[in-house]
Order: sequence, then C-alpha cells, then structure tokens
Amino acid sequence: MIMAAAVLWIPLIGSCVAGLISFFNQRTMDDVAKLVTCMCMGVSALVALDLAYDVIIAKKIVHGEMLSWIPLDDHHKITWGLYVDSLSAIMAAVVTCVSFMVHIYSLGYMKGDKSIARFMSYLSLFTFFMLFLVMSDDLLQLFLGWEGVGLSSYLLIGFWFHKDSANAASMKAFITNRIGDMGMVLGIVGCIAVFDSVSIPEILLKLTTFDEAFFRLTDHLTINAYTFICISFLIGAMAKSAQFGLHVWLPDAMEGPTPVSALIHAATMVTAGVFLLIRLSFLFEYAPSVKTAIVVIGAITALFAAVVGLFQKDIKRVIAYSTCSQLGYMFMACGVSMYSAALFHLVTHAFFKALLFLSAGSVIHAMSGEQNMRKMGGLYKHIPVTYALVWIGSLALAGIPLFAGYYSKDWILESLYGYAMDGGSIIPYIIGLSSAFLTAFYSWRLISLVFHGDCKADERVQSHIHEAPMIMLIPKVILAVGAVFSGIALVGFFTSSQLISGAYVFTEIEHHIPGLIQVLPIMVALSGIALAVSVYHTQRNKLAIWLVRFKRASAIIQSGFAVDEFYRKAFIKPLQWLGSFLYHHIEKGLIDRYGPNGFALFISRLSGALRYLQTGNVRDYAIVMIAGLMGMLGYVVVVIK
Amino acid sequence: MIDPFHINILSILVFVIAAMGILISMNNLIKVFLCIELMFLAVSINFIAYAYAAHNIDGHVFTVFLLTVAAAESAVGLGILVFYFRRRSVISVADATVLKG
Amino acid sequence: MNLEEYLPILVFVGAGVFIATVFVALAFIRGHRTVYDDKIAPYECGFDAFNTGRIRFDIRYYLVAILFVLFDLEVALLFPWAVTFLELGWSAFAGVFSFLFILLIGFIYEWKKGALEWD
Amino acid sequence: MIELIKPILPEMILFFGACLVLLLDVFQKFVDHLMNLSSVLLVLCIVAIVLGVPDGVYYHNLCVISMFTGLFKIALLTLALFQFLATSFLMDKYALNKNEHSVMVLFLIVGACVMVSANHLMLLYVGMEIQALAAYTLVVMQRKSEYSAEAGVKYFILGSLASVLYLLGASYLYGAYNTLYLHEIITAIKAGSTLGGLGSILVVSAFLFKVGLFPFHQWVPDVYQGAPTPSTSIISTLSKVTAVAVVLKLICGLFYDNKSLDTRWIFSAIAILSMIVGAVVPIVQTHMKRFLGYSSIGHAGFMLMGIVNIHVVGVSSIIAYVLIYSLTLMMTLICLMSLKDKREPDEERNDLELSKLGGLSQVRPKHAFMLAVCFLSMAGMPPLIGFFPKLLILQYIINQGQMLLTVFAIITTVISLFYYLKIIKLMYIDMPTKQSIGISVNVNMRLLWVFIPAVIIQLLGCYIPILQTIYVQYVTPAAETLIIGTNEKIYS
Repeated sequence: MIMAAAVLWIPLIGSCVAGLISFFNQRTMDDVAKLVTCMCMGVSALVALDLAYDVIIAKKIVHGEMLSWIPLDDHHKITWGLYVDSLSAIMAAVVTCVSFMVHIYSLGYMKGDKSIARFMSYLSLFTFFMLFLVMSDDLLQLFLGWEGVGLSSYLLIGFWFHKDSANAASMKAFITNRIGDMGMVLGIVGCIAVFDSVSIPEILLKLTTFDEAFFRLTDHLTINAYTFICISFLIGAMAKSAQFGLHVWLPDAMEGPTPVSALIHAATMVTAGVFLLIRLSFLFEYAPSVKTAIVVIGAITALFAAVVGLFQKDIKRVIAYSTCSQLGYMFMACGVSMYSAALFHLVTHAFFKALLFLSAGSVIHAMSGEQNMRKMGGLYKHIPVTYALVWIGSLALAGIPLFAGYYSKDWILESLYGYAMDGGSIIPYIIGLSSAFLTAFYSWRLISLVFHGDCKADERVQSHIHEAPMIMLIPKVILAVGAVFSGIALVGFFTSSQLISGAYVFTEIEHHIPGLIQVLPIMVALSGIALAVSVYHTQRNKLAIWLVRFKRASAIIQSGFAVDEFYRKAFIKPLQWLGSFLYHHIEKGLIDRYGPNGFALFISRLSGALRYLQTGNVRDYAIVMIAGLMGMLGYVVVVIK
Repeated sequence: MIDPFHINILSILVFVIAAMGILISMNNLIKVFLCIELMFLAVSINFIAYAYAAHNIDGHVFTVFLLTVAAAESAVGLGILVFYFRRRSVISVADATVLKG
Repeated sequence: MNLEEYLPILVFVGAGVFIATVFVALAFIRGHRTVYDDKIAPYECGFDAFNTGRIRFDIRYYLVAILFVLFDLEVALLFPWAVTFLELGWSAFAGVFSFLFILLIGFIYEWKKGALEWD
Repeated sequence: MIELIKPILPEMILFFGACLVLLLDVFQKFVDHLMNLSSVLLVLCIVAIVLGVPDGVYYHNLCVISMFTGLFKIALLTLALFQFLATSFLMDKYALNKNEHSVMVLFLIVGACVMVSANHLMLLYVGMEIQALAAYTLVVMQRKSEYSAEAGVKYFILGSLASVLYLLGASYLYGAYNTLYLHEIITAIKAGSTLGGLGSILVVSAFLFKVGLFPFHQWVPDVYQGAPTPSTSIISTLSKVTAVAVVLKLICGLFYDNKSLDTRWIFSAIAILSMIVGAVVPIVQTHMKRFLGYSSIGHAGFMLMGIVNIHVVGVSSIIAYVLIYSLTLMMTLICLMSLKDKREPDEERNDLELSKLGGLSQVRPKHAFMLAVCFLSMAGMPPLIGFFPKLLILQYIINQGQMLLTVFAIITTVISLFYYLKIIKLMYIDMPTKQSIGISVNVNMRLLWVFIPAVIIQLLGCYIPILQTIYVQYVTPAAETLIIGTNEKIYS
C-alpha cells in the first residue's frame, strides 16, 4: 500500500516543486526543477517496478483506502482508494518507466527553453494523473484521472502557446475528448443506476448476482442496461484512444513538443482507452454486441490509419497515424476477448513507439526543427545512432521476429484468426494482415525518405546536422532495449498467466493454428518492407508519376480521407452558425436586450425621468403630499366599516 | 341646532382656504406663514367645537397649547424667513429651486 | 339669553368711553397750542405717511415682531393658571414659575445675543 | 419632590443642561469645552434612564416608560453621543456655532424623548414640535449658505404642513372618541368610525412625513443636501429613529387587530413606491448627501414592509433595522465630514460631489475603506451587520405570504446594490482625478478612535451569537410591549 501510494504521489511532489518554480518565474532555479522532477520520476519508476514484481510474482492485490471523498451514508461512500492488481501494476510500471525516459530525454530536447520548469511540471503532473487513473478503485476516481490526463495533454499540446496552431490543436484535442467524457459520465451514471455503486470490485461482485437490467427510454423502447453502459464507456475509450471517428485530434496533437508526443500520444495516455476496456472487461463480456462493435471500430481504425499514414509528409504525423493504427489492433484484440494480447501489445508498443517518437525528435532536432520528410534524406551518415534506433523501432513495429512487436502482434493476429474460426468474420483478420503489410511499408518509407537518398534541405540546415547529445541518446537506447527484448522476455508471462485475477472472465481457447497462418504475418511484413525499399530506392520516378496521376485521390487520403473537412462542414459550420445565431439574435437581441440590459436601461431611464418629479419647487412637493394624503383618505372612506 | 359636524365643515373650509393659499402664494413667504397660521386656527375651531359638544376640557387645553406652540413655530419660521431674505434678497420661494433633481 | 351677566362689561365700556372723552375734551379746551413744522409733519415709524402700503420694511422690524410674538403669546399659557391659581395650589405655582424661568433664560439669551439692539 | 420628577428626570437633565450650555456659550465661558459638557449630559441621561423608574405609566397616564421607550431613548442618546465624540474636533471646519449646534441637538433629543414616551396626543404634539423646531434650526445653522436657507424654508413649510395634518387628525380622533389619551383611543378605535379612521390616517401621515416615505418624501433629498453635514447626520438619524418609533407606536396601537379598517394596501403601496423611488432615483445622483437622502427613502420603504401585517416579529425586525441603518448612515456621514476641507459654506456642496470620491482609496485609504464598509452594510452584504435586519424583514414578509412585497423588495435591493457598488468602484477602481485630490483632511488620530469601533460594529455580523442575544433580550421584548402589553399590562 505504501509503495503504491509512493508511486502515485511522488511525481506530484516533483510537479508541485517545478510548478512553483515556474509560477514564481525563478529562471535560476530551473536546474532544481529539472533535477527534482527527474529524481522523483526515477524513484517512482523504481518503486513501480518493484511493486509490479510484488504484485505479479507474489500475486497479491493491493487495495486500500487513502481518504474519504464523498461520504453519502453508511453504505454509499466514495473514497480515494488505491487498487493495484497485475493490470494496474503493469500499466504503472510502463507509465513510470517511459515517463522517466521521456523526462531525461526532455532535459536535452527542451534545453534552453525558457519555461522548461513549467514543461517538467506538466510532464510530472501528467504522470501523476495517469497513475491515478490506472490505480483507481472506483469509476469516479478513474474519471478524475481521465480528466486529469486530458488536462495535462491540453496543457502540453499547447505548451508553445504563442503558436496559433498549437493553441488550436490543444483545443481540438480537449473538445474532441469532451465527447468521450460525455460517454464516460453516462457510463458512470448508468453504473450508479444499475449497481448503485461506482466501486469497480463492488460492481464486479454485484454483476454476478444480477441477471439483466433495462433502461426504459420511452414506453415502448427499452435498452439493455449493460449494452448502454458499455456503449457509453466505448465512446469514452474511443475518444481517448483516437479510434476512427474521434481520432481527429491525434495527428494535430503533434504540435506539442516531441517528448510529449512520445509520452502521451504514443505510449501512455492514448492507451487509457484500451486500459478502460480491459479494466471493465467483465462488463463488456455481458454485452456481446458491443464487443462486435469494438472489433469493427478497431479494424476500421487499423486499416484507415495505416492507409493515411502512407501519404503523410510530416515525420511525426506518420508515427501518429501509426499509433492510431496500432491502437486499432489493441481494440480488435479486446473485441475478441483477448485482453492479455491487447495488454501485451500495449506494453511492447509503448516501448517501440516511444523510441520511434524520441528518434523522430532527434531527427527534427538535427534538422533544426524541420518536420517534412520530403526535405530530408541521407541522414544515416550524420546521425548513425539514431538511424540504428529507428531501424530497431521500425522492425519492432513491423513485427519482425525476435523484436518485441512480433510477439504481441502475431498473437493478436492469431486471436483474430481464432475469432474467425469460432464463427466470427474473417474480415478482421484480413484487415489485420493488410494493416501489417501497410505498417511495414510506411515504416520503411519513412526510413528511406529520411535517412537515404539525397538531402534536400538547404545548406544552412545541412551544416547544422548533428547527432543528439548523450542525454537524449541514453533514454532512447534504454527504450530500444525494451523494444527488442520486452517481447521475448514477457511473451511467456503474458500467454501463460491468468493476468488479472478474477477481474474478468477470461476465455482462453486453444486453437489449432495452421503453420501457414503462423508464418503469414512475417511474410506480409517482409513483403511490405521489400516493396517499400524497392519503390523508394529504385522506382522513385515511377512513384512520382503515379502520384501526379492520382493527385486528387492522394490529396484526399493525405488529409485523412477528409474526415476533418467532413466534420467541419457537417458539424462545426452549422454549429458555429447556430451559435452565432443564438448569440446575436437570441442572447444579444432578445434576452440581453429585453432582459438584463433592457431592465438596466429601463431603470436608468426611469431614474432620469423620476428625478424630474423632484422639481425643487415647494409647491409641487406640497401638492404631491396633499394628493397622496387625499388618496389615502379616500381609500379609508371607501373601505372603512 | 349647530352640532360639531357643522363646525367641522367650517373648519374644513378654512383649512382648504389656507391650503389653497399656501399653494398659490408661494411668491411671498409671509403669506405662506399666514396661511399656516390659518390652518392652526381652523384646527383650533375643531378642537373647541368638539370639546364644547362633549363637555370635555381637554380640547380647550389643547387649543391654548396649540396657540402658544404655533407662536413658537411662527417665530422660528420668521427667523428662517429673515435668514432666507438675507441670502436671497427675495421672499419668494416659487423659484427656490437650487436644490432639485 | 341671559344678558344680565354681561352688565358689568357694559358698565366698564361706558366708564372707559366717558373717561376718555373727558380727558380728550379737557386737553382740547385747556391745551396750549403752538404749531411748528416738525410737529405737524406726518409721522409713521419713520415712513412717509402718504404712500402705498406695499413698501419694503426693514428686516429688523420682523426681528422685533418675532420676539414680540413669542413673549406675547407665551403669556396665553398664564391665563388659565391666573384665573384658577387659588384652587391649583403650590405645585401649579412651581410649574408656572419654572416656565417663566425658562422664558427668562430665553430672554437673557436674546439680550446677550444683541437681538434687542437696533443696530 | 424627587419622586415627582423622577420619571422625566432624563429629559430634565437634558433640557436644563442644554439651557446651561446655551447660557455658558452666550456668556463666552468654557467655549471650547461645551461639546464635551453636552456629551457628559448625554451620558448622565443614559444613566438616568438605565437607573430610572420601573416600567409603567406616570403623571395620570400621560407618560409611558417601557422597554420600548427605554430602548429607543438609549439608542437616540447613544447615536448623539457617537456624533458628538466623533465630530467635536471636526466642527470647526463648518461656519456654524458648534455650541449652539449641540444645544439644538440636545433640544431635539428632549423633544424626541417626549414623543417616544408620550401617551397623549397633545404631549405627542408638543414633543414633535420641540423636535421639529430644533431640526429646522439645525438646517439653517450655516448662516452663510444659500443652500442651507433654501433647505430650511422647504423643510419648514412642509414640516408645518405635516404638523397641521397631525393636528387635524388629532382633532378628528378627539371628536370621534372624546379623549386625547392614546390608550383610550386605541381601545375605542376597534369599534370603527369614519371620523376616527380619517383621524388615525392623518395622524400617522404626519410621522410618515418625518420618516420620509413615499408621498411625503420629497423634502428628504433637498434637506439632506442643503443642511450642513453635521445637521444632516442628526436629522437623518435621530429624527428618523424617533419618527419610526412613533410610527410603530401609532400603527401598532391604531391598526393592530382593527377589523374596521384594513390598512394593508395603503402601507404596501407606500412601501413599494418608496422602495422604487429609493432604488431608482439615486442612480443618476451626483451629490453624496442627496444620494444618501434618496437611498434613505428606499430604506424607509423597506422598513415599512415589516408592519404591513402587524406582528411582534415584524416590529422587532423594524426596530433592529432602523437602529442598525441609522448607525451605519451616521458613520458614513461622519466619514464624509472628516473628508471636508475648510472652505466657504457653499463650496461644501461641491466637496460632496460623487466625482470627488474618485480614487479615494489611493488618496485616503482609511476613509475609503470605512465608506466601502458602510455602503456594503447598507446594501446588505452578508458578513456586515446591515445584512441581518434585511434578512429578518424579508424572512418575515415571506412567512406572511406577502409575495408582491417580496418581489419588489428583492428587485429594489438588487438595484440599490448597483449604485452602492458604483461608488465603491469609484473609490477603489477609478484613478484619482484632479478634483478628488482636492479632498484633504488633517488625519487626526482621534478619527481612528471612531473608525476602528465603527468597523468592529459593522463586522459584528461575523459573530452572530452576540447579535442574537441583543435581539432576543432587548429588541423582541420592546416590540412585545408595543403590541401585547399596550393595554393589558400597563394600564390595568
């Protein structure tokens, strides 16, 4: 319990210290802020690893109460609690480790930024909220963490607030996540209505005793309560995990500093949706239709994001769409009840995607802030270490054996195959394979464009190209170790153990997997790599011709199938019009004009008019007195009995 | 037979005359004071009539007090008048509208 | 109507008229008459005797009038006591004299303030 | 002998003390100490009331001594004492004889005490005249000011009209019931007669005039503005407290449980119209005292709501309201007095232009704070003491189901909050202008002796138990004597 609390609260201490330093604008104390946040994060990471070891190996669940929050009565009270089972422990370990790496990396990457203390404070604050989220024992506390990471994400995307695009992106992320939050709130309210509780263990306990529950919408229309709750939570998870439809904020979120992208928008926060699905898996098992929906959404996202990723120019956007696509894999795994696989992919993905982002950060750093891949090329000579690390990350991403991604992705694809064999559709499996092919393709497209060929940057930028300093390399190397070995090291553990003891009904079905199916993902990945290499190294001219020929199609795809444009036309414009109409005609024109402002104007006019009754002439005063008196006397004469 | 009601009507007539006098003679403070005195007298008639009708001494006593207090009041009034005249050099209050609004 | 009660008043009026007539007549008959300008000039409190009544009086007349009105009318309070002081006894006597004492204070005040000085 | 005069000993002390002060002043003896002597007289008078005769009626039912009269007399004396102590060193700035001023205040209090105690219409009239004549004199004290003269004339004419109305009403009551004793009239009036009804309304109207309620309100701003500020302070507080006491006494007597005459509509209308005038007109005012005059009309209307339905709770709320409001208003005016420069009398008018207060918080932070506290208290802001009587009255009328009154009370309170806040904005947010810097005062340490207790009194609202104790122990019993005790207890 104390360990868990330490993991949770230590980052907050660091955040507060750095925040205070930033608030009082003590530039000279920046070093203190850096040191304190990194040390706190390091301690937290170490304790988290120890905690994870304890929880997973010793198979004990830490569950305790910190503070009373909303005491309603004896039976209904909401507390600040800690609940650490193996799921939470793994998440906590991943979050703290990646966060620690990103903290250290940031020291180099953000060097010289005048508000670095603020940056470190936000990073630590984010980590605190993320830990709060994964360790919470009830839905309300989870929701608080959920909102907290959203807030931190907003603050960090808009960290360079003098950039308009950063501000716009931060708001876009925040507002898009509102939709998800609405889902979360509905889900929590639904839980309260059905289970009379927000405590996750309690809900699990009660679920086994309940049969079915319904919400009556109208007299004739009822909806299964579990379905309703699960759809609500699914919407929440979709927004946080950038699934198709609510993914639009993620590419734009790349406006934030690259360490932020690595930590929040690749490794941790975006996986909160997947975490939610796993945490509430016992509920989803009662809503099979929603599970199907999860598979569909995951599949669409995986394919869609991979296709869009092919056409991106911006190095960070490629990786962002890749993240989106990988999250689609995790969703698919959840949808077919392979929660362990999803979690496994989450862990490995955290390592290699963080690595890729940090490497991309190094590239950008080397290119003096340039993010367009078309203006790069031939960098492998100048930044060999980063080159190697990108290779490692890409191999892991593409799912090449021995690298981390292989084990988890392969497992997911096998699960999808099993799903098809169990009577489900084969389409998810096919989409999974296609996406794997596309993943490999765009990864090597990135490598080819950035590191090979001729450099297209101007002279000044070229002269500045340099390898990142040690402080940025070491975290990447550590992450690379994770990207290589986490799969092979953990695969046995994930496939064998009953991960979350009793937390959900885990249906482990052994399928006979044909040999061809086992090899297929590797072949697909290798063919993707081969195609990319051949296209970008030998057939580049032909590619250019093709691109010109299908200029409009490629432009549409590049813009993410114009989802943003569609939203703008379908929702934002009408809403803006409606808002403007309501503001100008209803609020200003009607309510303000005849309401508060009108009343105020009326009063001041009345005041101006009434003052003229006070003529200053004694005669008028006497007349008013006598007239008033006459009125009173007349009334008395009339009413007196 | 004359009863208090008739005296009452007389007093009301005098009172109304005095009140109208106040309203129409604002250009001369002396007249205003005269009218106020007239009102006192109208009320005095009332008191005496009621006291006489009810064989009650209180009304008479009140009248005596009323006269003396009215004298004091008119003395103060005249004092204010003198003060006002010294400041304004007129005894009309019809245009005394510095304080208004 | 019982007019006999008013007989003393009639006698009083008659006596007054008689005595006044006698004195005027005696002065007219026995009087020593010399005529000079100042004596025959019309005299009206310093104003021209033959003039419109709507002239401005000196404000100081009003001051005198105020003081006169006050001290004159306060005497009205003494009349009821004066006609019954034998029946009312010492407490009423003390009351009236404390009233007169207050008037005295007022009188001292106005004297010291110079309200009785013409200039 | 001493037993004979004991019931009116406080008034005697004040009256003969005032005569003594008058003579000492006119003989030029101890001129600088006469205000202190007046303060001593006030203290003696308070002692005489506290140690005085037991409750009951004296002098053949002419005079009543009860919790109610005691409370109001002590309140009057305390207010006057507060003013004397606070302003004795400020009076030199005014072109008036400060000793005569204090004498007049003493006479005014004598009249007020007579009014509060009187149980006889004639005595009430005499008290009212003593009080009114002193008030007229106070208004015209500043001999060089044209405004003072005009205000005095207006006040005198309208005040005489009011007292004539009172006399007419008294004569009707006398004609209807053949008595001038209040308690006999109160017993008799339940039978109901047109003459008695007219008389009662006329009598009450005269005191509604003194309070400054709607059809009789127009003298208030003119007189407040024209009179020298020390006199304004006296008239707006002492006169008003007395008038409210008499109004309470008369209305509770004449209209309580009076089946023949339903006066609720009359008083509701007066209260609503007064509140509207008091809420709306101050918005456009530019002169401080005029502004306060108008707002006091609104406060009077607010108070009157408590007596539309006559009940102990309402009456005690009104007592609490008038005492707290008067204290606050007096503090405000003392604060304004201490801001005055030594100037010609007519220029004082300009000194109190609202625009002069711009940026006061930077020029005179203590004064600005004091004024802000007073204004917020008048507006009824919760931590301050002014909130509680407002709450009591609102609570009362809501409990009585007077929804129309409630709605108007709330609307007008909100509007009045606006103009109070406007002044606070003027003082705290606006920058000092060339005009406002003209306001200067020799910051006297004695002023702090006034300000600190004043702020403490205002902040008493933070410690409710003490207010509650005072309310339960003194105010409510006073209200009870008025309604329950009038006939049965005292005159048996």
